[in-house]
Amino acid sequence: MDFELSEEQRLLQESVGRLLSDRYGFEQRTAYMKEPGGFSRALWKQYADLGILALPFAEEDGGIGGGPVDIMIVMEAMGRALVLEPYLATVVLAGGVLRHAGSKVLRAGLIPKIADGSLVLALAHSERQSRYDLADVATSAKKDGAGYVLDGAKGIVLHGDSADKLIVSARVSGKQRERDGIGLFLVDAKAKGVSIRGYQTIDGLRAAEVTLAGVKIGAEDVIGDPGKASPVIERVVDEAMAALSAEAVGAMTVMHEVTTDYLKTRKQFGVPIGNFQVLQHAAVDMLMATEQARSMAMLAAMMAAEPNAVERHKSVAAAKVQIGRSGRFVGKTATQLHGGIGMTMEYKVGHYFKRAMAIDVSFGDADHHLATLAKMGGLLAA
Amino acid sequence: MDFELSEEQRLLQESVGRLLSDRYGFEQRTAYMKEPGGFSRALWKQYADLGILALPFAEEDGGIGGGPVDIMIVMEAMGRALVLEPYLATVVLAGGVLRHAGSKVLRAGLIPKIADGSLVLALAHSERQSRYDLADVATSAKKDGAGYVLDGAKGIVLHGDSADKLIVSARVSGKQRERDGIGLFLVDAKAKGVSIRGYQTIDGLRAAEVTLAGVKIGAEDVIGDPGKASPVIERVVDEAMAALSAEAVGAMTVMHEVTTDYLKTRKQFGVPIGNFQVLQHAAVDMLMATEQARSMAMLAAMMAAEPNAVERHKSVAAAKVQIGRSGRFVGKTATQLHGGIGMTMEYKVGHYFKRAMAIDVSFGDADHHLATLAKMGGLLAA
Amino acid sequence: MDLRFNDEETAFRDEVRSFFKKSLPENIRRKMVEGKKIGKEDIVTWQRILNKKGWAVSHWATEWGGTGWSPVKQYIFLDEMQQAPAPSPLQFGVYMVGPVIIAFGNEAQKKKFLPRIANIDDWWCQGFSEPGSGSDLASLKTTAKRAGDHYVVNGQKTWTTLAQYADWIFCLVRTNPDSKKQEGISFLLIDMKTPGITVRPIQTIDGSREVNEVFFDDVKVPLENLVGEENKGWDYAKFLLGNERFGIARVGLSKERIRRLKELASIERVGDKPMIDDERFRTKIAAVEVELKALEMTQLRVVAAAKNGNSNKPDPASSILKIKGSEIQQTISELLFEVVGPYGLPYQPEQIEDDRVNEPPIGPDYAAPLAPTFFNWRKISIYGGSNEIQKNIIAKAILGL
Amino acid sequence: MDLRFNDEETAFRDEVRSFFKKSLPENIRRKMVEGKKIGKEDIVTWQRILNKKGWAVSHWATEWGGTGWSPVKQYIFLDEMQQAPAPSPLQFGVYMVGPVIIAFGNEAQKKKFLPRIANIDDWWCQGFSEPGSGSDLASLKTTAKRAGDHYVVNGQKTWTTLAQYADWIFCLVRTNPDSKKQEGISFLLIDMKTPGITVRPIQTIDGSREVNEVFFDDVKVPLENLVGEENKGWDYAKFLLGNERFGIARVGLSKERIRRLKELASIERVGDKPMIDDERFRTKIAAVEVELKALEMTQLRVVAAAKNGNSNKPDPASSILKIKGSEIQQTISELLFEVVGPYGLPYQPEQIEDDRVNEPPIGPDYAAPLAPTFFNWRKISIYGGSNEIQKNIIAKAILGL
Repeated sequence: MDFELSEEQRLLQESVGRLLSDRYGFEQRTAYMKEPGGFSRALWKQYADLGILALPFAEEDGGIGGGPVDIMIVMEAMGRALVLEPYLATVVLAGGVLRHAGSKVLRAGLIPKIADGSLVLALAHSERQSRYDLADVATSAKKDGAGYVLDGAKGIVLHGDSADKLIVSARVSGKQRERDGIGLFLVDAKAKGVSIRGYQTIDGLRAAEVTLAGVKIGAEDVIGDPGKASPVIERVVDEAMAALSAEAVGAMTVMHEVTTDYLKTRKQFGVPIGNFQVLQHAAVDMLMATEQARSMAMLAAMMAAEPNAVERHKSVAAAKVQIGRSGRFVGKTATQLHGGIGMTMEYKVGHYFKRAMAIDVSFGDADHHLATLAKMGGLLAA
Repeated sequence: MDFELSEEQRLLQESVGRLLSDRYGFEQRTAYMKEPGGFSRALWKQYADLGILALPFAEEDGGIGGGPVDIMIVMEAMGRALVLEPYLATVVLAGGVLRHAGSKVLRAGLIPKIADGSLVLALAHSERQSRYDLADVATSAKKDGAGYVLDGAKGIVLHGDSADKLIVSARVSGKQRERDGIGLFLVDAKAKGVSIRGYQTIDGLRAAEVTLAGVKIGAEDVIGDPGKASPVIERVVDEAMAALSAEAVGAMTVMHEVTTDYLKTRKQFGVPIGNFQVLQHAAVDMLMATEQARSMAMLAAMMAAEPNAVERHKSVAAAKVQIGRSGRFVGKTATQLHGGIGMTMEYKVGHYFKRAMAIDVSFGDADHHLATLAKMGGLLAA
Repeated sequence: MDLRFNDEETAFRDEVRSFFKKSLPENIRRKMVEGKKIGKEDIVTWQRILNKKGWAVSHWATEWGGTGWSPVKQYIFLDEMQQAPAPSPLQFGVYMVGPVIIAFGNEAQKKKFLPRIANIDDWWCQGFSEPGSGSDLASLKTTAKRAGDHYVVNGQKTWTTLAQYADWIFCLVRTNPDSKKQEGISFLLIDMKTPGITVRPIQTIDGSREVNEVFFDDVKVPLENLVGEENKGWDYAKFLLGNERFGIARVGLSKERIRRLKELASIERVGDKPMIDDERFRTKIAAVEVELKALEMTQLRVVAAAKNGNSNKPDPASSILKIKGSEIQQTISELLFEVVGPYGLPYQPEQIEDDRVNEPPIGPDYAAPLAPTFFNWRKISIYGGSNEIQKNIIAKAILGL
Repeated sequence: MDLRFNDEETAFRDEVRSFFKKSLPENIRRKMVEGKKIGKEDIVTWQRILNKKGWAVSHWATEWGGTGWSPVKQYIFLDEMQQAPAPSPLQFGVYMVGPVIIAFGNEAQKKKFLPRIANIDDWWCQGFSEPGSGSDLASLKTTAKRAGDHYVVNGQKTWTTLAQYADWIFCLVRTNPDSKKQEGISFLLIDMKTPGITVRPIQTIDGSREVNEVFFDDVKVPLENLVGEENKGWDYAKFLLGNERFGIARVGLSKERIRRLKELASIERVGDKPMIDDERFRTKIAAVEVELKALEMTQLRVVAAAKNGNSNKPDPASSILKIKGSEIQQTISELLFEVVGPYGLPYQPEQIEDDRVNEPPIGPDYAAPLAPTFFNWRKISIYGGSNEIQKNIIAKAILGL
């Protein structure tokens, strides 16, 4: 058992941390939000230079061969900085699909471009009605010669409006909520029949609604075995939840730090408000919630690569429960302890709160995963 | 709308309050607990003299014709004093069955004896397996000439070991958890085939397990229409829950008062511990929980006599939810704020906590009733 | 004791309810139900309808347009208005400065301001909070110095709700810097058109622009705009803040929001069934319904006590109204956010600001306001004395700690 | 970073687990599982089995019988012992006074006491708390005055766990009444057979008699029974209280209790199905499992930090172990009470005290200890510094507030 980071990991942590602390001040972030796509292309290039866009990919595919702990390190730093760039969408989600199911040709064609920052990808999986059910896919893929024709609509596609290519899930067989029968397809964002409506999300990031009307897919753009994509999607989403858990921990850490500082400096009734015992205990409660979340983000990182899918999902779901609950609690308490100032756009703590809430409702909120976990019999064998 | 008590009710409140404050000191109560049956027969006689044993019965049956608000007044006072006597068992539960379903003959025979304190009754309804399901009755009543023969077992019969007579529910037809087919029967505690095993409950009161083996019932001791008792049982249990809600409010009020006093007198670090803001806020939280409970006990009292059974049950169930949650919270917090002393048998607050817990698990705990309420569509029409 | 309304009260409730049903403009009602932005125009329109009926300032002294209703009727009126759901008449005029002027203003002030408040001819805002004085209101620093027939006001107010529309602001200002902090404060009425006043909007995290900073730079205010006596403003402010007893729990509003919640949960589907049929979610709704019912009963106890004239000693029940009311409102707003799940994510301010936009909404057409309202309503446990401050007050005033 | 045990650690866990399986007497294991009373005899029997194996004082310095295990192994050992479930070796000897004697005692004391502590030849109890000194331990009043070759001790201790069995008590006593309150305190070892000592049991609300008052009336204690230096006792007490890092969260015990909870919930039926199939109840169990898993990971972080020798600076993770651990244990005890529903009501102390009583239990045979344990375990958030005190400490030491 070992909680220490390796030398490489420490270097990674330092270099990402340094870049983001230099380049992600509050005003800088506000400016990035106004750029096309709602993020900084310049920073994206710097991520490429730092190697973090290549991080989880195999060396033979042009990657660095990092693991979930490396992703955890990056995502926690991104959570601290409240990063806008499509790292989760491109590297973790779409990249995860390529890693686990992409053909050698596809990997060779796409991963070097991800790595050098020239390709932004998005995973278009969830739909208006699917909520948190990964098997709920109504978009259809009909066989068409060697390829397929896609029809349907995808919702809340993270960074779908800046992606060059989309990885789209669609049903080749079976009923709408059946686990079997789902395929994954690489779709050019500019392909005929694809229409994309981008929008900002409550946390200042971007997403899109994607409509697919008779979109033709060549055989070379079919990812993996059509009809057998569910295990891939589940695995990638577990990896994404592990990554989001780390991001949330970064966000909570900042909320806790900022709030503790505020308690030390803000004066009321002639003393720093941190003198008031009730506020002290609230800050301690925030600390405990953050540390419990940190512990579970570590568990999620460790278990993201677990071969047993049931054990993997249980651990990640448990982490998501903790992250969701801690994130809400820390966000609400940070806001409450700041009073009015915490509710303003001009002050950073509210933005972290919004991100924490957005993370909770991404890929299933705490109650959803708690119910899943309960249905699976909980964590401990009876 | 009027929250004021009538002149009679104020007098009732005063006289019961005075009697109990004179006669229910901590040591006195401990002594009563050691008497046969675990309560004071002398006080029981005084309740008779005060008229409260006759309170809810119709004047023509030898009662006083009081309503649920009068019962609320008595029960709240009993909750404050942590009374041991079988008031709920005799007057509210068994008495309720007689009021709603007893024949004129039965009422004439029993109610005057309840009123004068010479008869203790108990309702033997729930069974080992029934938990909180009022329709779960396995005890059987087989037709036997003009009467019936009862076989089965009843559990946690409140004050079943000091009752002169039991009102026993048994199934004349239908399956174990069917609402139809339940009858109610008056059984002498000394009748052949009845065995009673009494015991103390965690709150210092008494209950019993009752076994019925071929117990013969004459036609005159059949209560109401055999097979149609469920509405009666449900109504009586709703009345009992309303009464228990008031008792719980009395207990919570004392816990809150005692704790607030303790905060003012107990010194640590050279100051009364009530100077510490965290403990102040905990005391305020106790106050809020108690007042919310008080409000709901009032609602339950008002709705206990509501003719619409659905509306009646919804309101009483909602009250039981609030009572259960508030009672647990107030009890736990009172104990925590007292520290070690609150956990000792020699100090009163722990006894109130135990009673509050016992009330929660009587006739269904907070979560049980919350689920019921949710199933019934909640309180507000959509 | 009978906690039900008597026949007269029931008849009154029916009258009020049917008036709201008939007279509340449908577009305003719809915006309220949907949680969209209620603009200045909506409030003015509605308050004038009320005022025409004689109900805009129902709780005022009858000589200034009040109705003389009993506390129970006042409660019913507010509860039904919130359930309609209708916007409140402008709080800052009708419930705040109006009663202060009635109680402490001079005859000229009454005649000048009260009819205009009732008819919302003037839009009022409140100048109490300052950047340095959050929970510690009495530490305010804005000064008013006498200079001939006027005061010269300098300083800054903040969290000034809807100051962007305001014709007038009522302010607490420091008129005697040398006395103890509560004692040198006066209550001034200031015309927002006076030179030297600058309003800067503050955007809140939900994206809305309700609150503002208001800067005073050598603002000349005629002496006649002083309410009551100089240096007695703190008493008037306490009077004002103490008037909130009936409305503050917002039980009627929460009832209406729960109905909306149930409606949306019947539309939204989880898998093959409506969300309302999900046991977990249904139980969460029931839990808040129980809390709300308890609060409603508590509120009625307070109202009944007022009816019986026991309103002077602090009532343990009244103290919990604000805290519990805010917790319940926040819980409901969280459940409303939860109903739409991931479709709470799209940020669509245009769908909230104006419901006649050309673009269709993203996701369900009811989703746009839900997450922003959740964030916005965090304010409810902060403003008007945070819940922490409320508990301090209860601990001291009620428990004697 | 790899949070799993490495091969050596896994092998060690298997060894420990199989030893417990083989060597823990079945009647003791059964009483632990069933939540029945573990008597003096049980603890003595078990600790001697451990001592024979060389594991009773595994964390002590090797020269006094310690094992030299790494912090990870120490953690595994404790975790497996709690999960077995086996009783702990007597806390007051093995984890409290033993390490104090090793660190601060003289050679004679070490030789005299340590082997007997390891083999539980002496039963120790702790004399810290006094009636007037709850959270404010340093305000203790029991005095020890020098008189020739001995101290004369007068005063009263309270909450003294299992003093009824004790051969020895270690006490904090005031040896210098004139200095600041932390500075005049000494650490004395007192033979319970000394004339002038009276033990009075305190019954707790669950009906058990674990704790006692201990009165000292002119009790003569030889000077040689002073540990370390006179008036330095507060430092030794802080050392003692700071030693609790590994065991305090009781993660292993909570795991074992959750297994028991699931077992009972599979037996108990609600209507026609086992309680464990009830979605609400199952979800409550899952919720505490998540909290416990998080705490276990947090605990492992603390252990790993100790392994890396970073144990001197306060670790934010370590500070939460006691608070979260107590909350989780209390939640589980509440769920265990809930499993039996109304059959938590019968009070059957004889079924808890001795499981070979003649009378059959009332209701399910597993019910008797559940409600009493719920009440008894309220102590966990009170003793050893209440959770409120813990938060004060964290606010100050970790957050700098």
